[in-house]
Amino acid sequence: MSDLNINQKVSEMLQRSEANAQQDEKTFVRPEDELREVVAPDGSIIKINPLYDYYSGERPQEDKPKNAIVEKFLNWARSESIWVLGFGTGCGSIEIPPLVTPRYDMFRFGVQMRATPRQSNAFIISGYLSVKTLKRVIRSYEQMPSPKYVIALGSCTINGGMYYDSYSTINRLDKYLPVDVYIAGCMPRPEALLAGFGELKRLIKEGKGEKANEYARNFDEYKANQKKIIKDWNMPDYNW
Amino acid sequence: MINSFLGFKPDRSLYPKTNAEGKLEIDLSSHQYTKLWLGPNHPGVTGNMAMELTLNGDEIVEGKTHVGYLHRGFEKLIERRLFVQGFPTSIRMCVAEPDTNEYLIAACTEELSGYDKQVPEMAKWLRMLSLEMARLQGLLRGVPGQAGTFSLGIGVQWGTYLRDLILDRFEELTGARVYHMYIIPGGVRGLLPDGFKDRMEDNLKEIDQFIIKIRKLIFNNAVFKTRAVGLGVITPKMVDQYGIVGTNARAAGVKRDVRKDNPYLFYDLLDFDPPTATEGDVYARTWVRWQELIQTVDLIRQIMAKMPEKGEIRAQMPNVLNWRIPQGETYVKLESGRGEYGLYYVTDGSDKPRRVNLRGPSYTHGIALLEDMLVNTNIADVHALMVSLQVCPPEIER
Amino acid sequence: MEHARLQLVNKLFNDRPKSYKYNLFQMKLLIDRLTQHYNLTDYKQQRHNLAFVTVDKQLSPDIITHLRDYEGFSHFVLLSCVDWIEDDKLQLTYLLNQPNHKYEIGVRVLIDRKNPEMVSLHKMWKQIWTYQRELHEAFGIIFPGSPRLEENFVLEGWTEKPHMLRDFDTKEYAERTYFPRPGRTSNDPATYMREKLYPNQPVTAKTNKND
Amino acid sequence: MNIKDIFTPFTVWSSVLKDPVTIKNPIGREAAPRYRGFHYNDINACIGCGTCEAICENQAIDLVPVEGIVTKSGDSGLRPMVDYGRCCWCALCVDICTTASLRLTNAYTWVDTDPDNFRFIPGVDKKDWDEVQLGWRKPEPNYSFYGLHRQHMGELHAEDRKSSFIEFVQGYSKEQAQQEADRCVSCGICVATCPAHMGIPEYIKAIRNDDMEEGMRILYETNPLPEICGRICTHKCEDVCSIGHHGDPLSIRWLKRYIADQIPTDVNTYQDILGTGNLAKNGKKIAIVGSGPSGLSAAHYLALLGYSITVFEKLPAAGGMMRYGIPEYRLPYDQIDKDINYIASLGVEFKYNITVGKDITLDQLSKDFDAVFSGTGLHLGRSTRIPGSDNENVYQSVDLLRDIVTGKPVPVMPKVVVIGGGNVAMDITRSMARLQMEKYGKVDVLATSLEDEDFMPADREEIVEAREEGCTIVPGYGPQEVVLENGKLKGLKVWKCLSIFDENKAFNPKFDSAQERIFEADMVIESIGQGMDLSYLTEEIKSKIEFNNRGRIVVDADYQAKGLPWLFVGGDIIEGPDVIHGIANGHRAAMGIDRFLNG
Amino acid sequence: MSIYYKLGYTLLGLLIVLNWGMLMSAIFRKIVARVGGRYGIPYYQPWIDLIKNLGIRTTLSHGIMFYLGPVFRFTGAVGLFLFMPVLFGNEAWANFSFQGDLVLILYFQLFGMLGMALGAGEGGHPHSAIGISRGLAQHAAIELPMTMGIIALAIQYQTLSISDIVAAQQGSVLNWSIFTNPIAGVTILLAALGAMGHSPFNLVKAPNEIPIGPPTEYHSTFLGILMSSGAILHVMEAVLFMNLLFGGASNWFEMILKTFLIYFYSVFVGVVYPRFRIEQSVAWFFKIPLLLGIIAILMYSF
Repeated sequence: MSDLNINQKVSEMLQRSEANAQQDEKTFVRPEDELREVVAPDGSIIKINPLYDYYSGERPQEDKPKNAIVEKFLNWARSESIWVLGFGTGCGSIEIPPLVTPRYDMFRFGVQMRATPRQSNAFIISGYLSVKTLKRVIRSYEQMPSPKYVIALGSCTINGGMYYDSYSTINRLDKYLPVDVYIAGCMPRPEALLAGFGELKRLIKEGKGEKANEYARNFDEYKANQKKIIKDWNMPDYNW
Repeated sequence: MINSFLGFKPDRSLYPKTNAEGKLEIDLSSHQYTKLWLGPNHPGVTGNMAMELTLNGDEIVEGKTHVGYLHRGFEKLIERRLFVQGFPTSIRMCVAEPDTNEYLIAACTEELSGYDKQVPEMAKWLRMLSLEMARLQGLLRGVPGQAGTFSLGIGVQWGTYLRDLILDRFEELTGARVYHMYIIPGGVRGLLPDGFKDRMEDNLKEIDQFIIKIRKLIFNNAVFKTRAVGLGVITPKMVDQYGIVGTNARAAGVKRDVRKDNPYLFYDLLDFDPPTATEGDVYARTWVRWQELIQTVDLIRQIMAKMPEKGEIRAQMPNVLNWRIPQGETYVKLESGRGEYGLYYVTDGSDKPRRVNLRGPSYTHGIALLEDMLVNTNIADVHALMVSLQVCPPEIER
Repeated sequence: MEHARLQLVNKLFNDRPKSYKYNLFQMKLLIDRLTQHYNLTDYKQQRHNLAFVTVDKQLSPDIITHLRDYEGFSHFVLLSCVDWIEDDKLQLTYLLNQPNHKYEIGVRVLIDRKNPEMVSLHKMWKQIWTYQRELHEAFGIIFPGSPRLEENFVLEGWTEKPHMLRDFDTKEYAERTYFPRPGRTSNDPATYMREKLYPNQPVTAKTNKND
Repeated sequence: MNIKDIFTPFTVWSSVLKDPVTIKNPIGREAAPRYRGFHYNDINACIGCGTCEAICENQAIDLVPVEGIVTKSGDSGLRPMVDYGRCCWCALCVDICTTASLRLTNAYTWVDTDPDNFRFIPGVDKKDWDEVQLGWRKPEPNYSFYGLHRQHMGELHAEDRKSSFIEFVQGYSKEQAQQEADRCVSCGICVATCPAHMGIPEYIKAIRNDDMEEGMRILYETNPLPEICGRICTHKCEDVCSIGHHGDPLSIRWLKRYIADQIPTDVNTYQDILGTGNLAKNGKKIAIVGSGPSGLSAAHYLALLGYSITVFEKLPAAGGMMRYGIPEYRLPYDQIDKDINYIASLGVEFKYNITVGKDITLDQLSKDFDAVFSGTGLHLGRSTRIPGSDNENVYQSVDLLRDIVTGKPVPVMPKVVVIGGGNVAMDITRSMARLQMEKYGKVDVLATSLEDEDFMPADREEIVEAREEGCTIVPGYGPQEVVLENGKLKGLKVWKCLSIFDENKAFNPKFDSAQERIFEADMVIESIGQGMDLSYLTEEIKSKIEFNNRGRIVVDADYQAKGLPWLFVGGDIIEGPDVIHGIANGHRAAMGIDRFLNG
Repeated sequence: MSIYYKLGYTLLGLLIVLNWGMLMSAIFRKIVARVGGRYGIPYYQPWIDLIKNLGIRTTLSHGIMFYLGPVFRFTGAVGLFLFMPVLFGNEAWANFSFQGDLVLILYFQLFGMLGMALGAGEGGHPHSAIGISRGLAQHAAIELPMTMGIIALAIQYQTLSISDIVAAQQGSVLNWSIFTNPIAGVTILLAALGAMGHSPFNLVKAPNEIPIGPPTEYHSTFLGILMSSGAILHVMEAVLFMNLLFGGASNWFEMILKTFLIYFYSVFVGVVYPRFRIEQSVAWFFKIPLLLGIIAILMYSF
């Protein structure tokens, strides 16, 4: 590769990064996420922009239910098979182990834990969310396939809870993610959580579990709110 | 094992070189290394913590822990709250054993305001009971949980069930399942309900059986031994170098227990001897914790036998809304299930604390020690190590 | 039963003073030895097994090394910082534990709040760099040479002043950033009652207009 | 690895045949009896004091007005609204609740889709758990967040105090005052109840901070007679004190006295503390008729505003009823002088022994001065008008009390009966007891009132102390006749009183003539209330102003008489009778005068 | 029998096997739950999960191999079924078994794993990559002793046809290979522990370490396919061991009973042991089963 080409590439890269910087001044990029060139084993040079190469660049689309009867049947199946993402975001997650163990045994009700967001339908936000976790929560949530549901536990998700004046935790979850069901308590007992799953099942069966579409519809608004508080937004807008 | 069996020496030629400063030179673009993030969204990591691992094959060449996902700024928030308001806030610093935080806040404020001599006897016994119950429920999760990290789930199922029974007792005694908010500055918030001791005794009998079952299941298990023996060794020399406390130190043969060394409450009235081991590996730590489980059951029995039937539960304190504490500073510690757990408390004469700093055992176990222990272990053992050190992330970042 | 309990309690109060006196005696000896070499101020015996001293910033590494190597304070407990904003000082507290005699000493070092810098002790104990990293983030203290000092510890993308300083107002920041749920108003009983019961009366008293 | 390690673990399979330990129906399972679940508030018992709001570390509680609950004395009309987006269920609000109305039930299941629903007023908004009785309640008295018991104030023993007119209540020491002040929860229920709206929580806070000068400044914002008020105020604030619902109410009066007592008797110190050293004059002149609490209060605040004040007093010293109606053992004269001297030091001119209407007319005052404030008080005794009450040995308490002060000879007889159950009746009862002690060496005074003991208008401690001093108090009897024998007073015939008010709430006592008693007496003192003397008002003035159906002058909110803009009226003749109403009237009238003159 | 009948029977058999596989997994999850003292999922849960997964709206792909991975796996499972005689002595249920099908079956066992490897690699998730590399390593370690054992049986019966091996075991229980050739039987059974994917040899999917291994990125319909192929695979592997060691089955009831018991055996072990690390499990397979396999071959070679 001639020097000219390299110079050209470098100037292109510079332009791209400047364009990014102009888009959002607050954005700062970690060293490993910066534009870089990698030498492949065969000697060719591969240009990598980690933030845009590794992810989908599409906006989320609304998935409208199509056939009413089929959808009703599927909703029944969805309500009876809720797979919960095993992401303990806050202290409420201490009440998850009792649920999957003999005393409360939520498997009876078709609720199971799942380790990866790709296979999960329900996200339990177990209490307070620090901004640092919120960033990961957004990514996990966006990776979950639609239809997906969010269960918010405790006071912290409703209005900040006892951390209302903390510089680190958000106050209102519904500003950043669409929430299906709130369960009161600090933290809610496992029984209340099971009641929350019951309510979620009812909502899904009635066809009201369409918050994923709401997220897609109001995508710009949610994104604006998220970006307002996540100061180092070093991830792409679309995480699908 | 395969290497030792086939007589191979591990091939270190691919390993990164250390430079003059003692740091590893890792060039990620050299295709030799993989960056792997374990957590925060990871079902195996206790709490909500991330480990940034650089891998060479299955082996870790560099590990960094990242905390702060559960950061709520307690120490800042408590500076804004009255002394009595600080206690519901502070107990959420560690969800695994919240009672320890309650006791520390109460003990610090009492000591600095000079009310520590006036705490009634009954309240002290009840404080001890709730602290030991908290240790018991922690161990009921922790001991089988260690096998759970190697995917032996049955013990976890039983243990969590029994922990739930203890939580039921907590609920009767304190009015809440997890965040009990029971030990209040000056005393405690309630007497034992009627028939509590009988129900507790029933639960303890079940736990006795569980202890035997768990020995057969875990400690006499060939595969568990294969995995745990020799993993994550802490030598006695490391104990002071890293500030290792609690069961982790005791499993390495260094007998340190705040209950014995600096007795608080009525611990010097109880008959017990903290268990120790010498190997210092994951197996030894689990073994020590299992023996501690036996001991805690015994301690609860002793406390229930020795405590008075009734009595005053709270000293007459100043009006909580107007309570001011003169300027001073103190450090109060106790032995939690994870080790020495202390609170550095500074007051400035106003009705709010000036500075509160929690020193949880995880602070050293979870960062400095864990990061150094991760090197040269297999990724499959990462979170077994983490659990065996009993790392509780919320207590690191608070 | 009751009798046995009383016996136990008596035993407690008879036995305890022994260890109290032992600890106090040992601590007194220690302080005597230390004062021969160093200039200690503000000595305070907080408890029979806990004392605090203030030492000069320049001498503090020496004293801590001395305590570790010659006095057996081998267990490092805690490094903390207190913001005395009124005096324009930051107080660093190094808390050390002597495992044999089972007592603790807190070494206070006052540093300038405007220019907070302190010698890094990360070579003395392996966990100290964590404390120093946290204090750098929380109070903005610089420990030259401490590993990974500039890395994020608990916060990410933090652009405000260090969050544990007294003049950082967390409530104001939270309200500005995280918008609490609107629609809440509260009333002060005293003012509300006065407005309700005596709607026509002036609320506040007037004093001399010339003041 | 040994063979045992391979086979022992299989023992766990023994549990496969056991029944699962799972709870069959976990949803809605009942929690422990003491569980801290959702809030319930007994809104009838709640007084809206807001201590729950004060202690909540999460700011989860708001005090909001509730439809159907009226603000009244001792009840703010506000009720706590809980935000479950904030609550952490610590139940500190329950533990501190002064009325024990707030509690947590053991219900715990609340699932909702709308986050705004989690804000509710317990006890008002209907919830499923309202009927649940179990749950966390305010613990028993030996566990309390504030001191339940009042600091006992040192006082002379009954035997000692009944033999002299020395002040028998000794005042708080610093420790006592601070401990008493520590009990205050700063709710502010007392503030609106106090007629003068004194900043009670603030000055109690000053005591806690041991900042007497600040306390003094707070006192003088609304009350220029703290020494007097600190001794003899009827303390309506203490009646409504929120912590009085469970425990003794705070001794607000004694705390006020404590502050005033700490400042030396020196007008210069007062002026330094209050910053009233050199007041600028605005050149306007105000006349004040009567130097009772309302007159003094008006004089003080007007003086602060720069007016030149002249006070006309018909008696030889200032103070009105405070000096001439209240016995010395309750209110020593030097303490009255302390307050009055300070007011005088602000440039207020006192003209004694001048009776308005006789020595100078009101019209004259209206011409000489820019405005006139009249607080002439109730100085006429009221008679029962029962047969025989015109006997020479039947006296009026007001007259007797005044005579005791002015040093006139007071008739003291071995057996005395007092008619009346108010504070004045107690004053004369106890004064007579002291005079009897002086003269005869023993006490034989009997006081009788229409009301039952529980409804006697006198302060509780007055009755108790009177009994301690040897007086007999017989409540519940109505006087029917003064028994005369040969024109000489023999006793008082009374009938049992069945009811005092009729269906229309009008004063119309009913008696049971069967239960008749005769109290032997050489002397009967009537103390059933006082009347006002408005003779100083000329007919012309009377025709301009209005009177209401109780014969009182109609005034507006500024205490300006309707029809005569220059005349302001206050004190007992408008509201009361008590000292704190007088002070409040005077203060407000002063503000009114200022508004009237300066727009 | 015409090819159309044959196809019909095959489809029917596939349906039976699929449903039996799902029911069996539900039963075993309930049994494991019982050991832990709880009730566990309802029996119909796997079907609902399957329907739910097919009803997921989002399907996003990471590339062509990401699509093909589950398809390969399903092909592997169906291939196992196609060339395996399910019931002995019944032409309709013998499927397309032929002389030498034993070799094909061994190939199809690997086929699914390779498909997953390709798909998971395309998925790009590091957990998938680590999981699949572990899976391949372990699979190689399992395959070796298992092949040894199977070759020992082939030598014993002098055939590479499963039907022939089953036929040779008829008559009496004592004719079953497990009794006639215990060393090869034990070898295969020990290797079967690994093949069935339970503890202590399930590091591939370890949810505690690399959640959840190769299928991390798979969701919706892909996951549905993986689930159903897993159900078929589980049954068919049990059928293979049944045919090789336990005399096959002559009717559906016998087949269900035997596969249940064979599967139970792996669960029985799996519940009480934690899992090995990958190099430990490889070493274990190279130690005991491999030695036994070599012995078994040597015994019949001479």
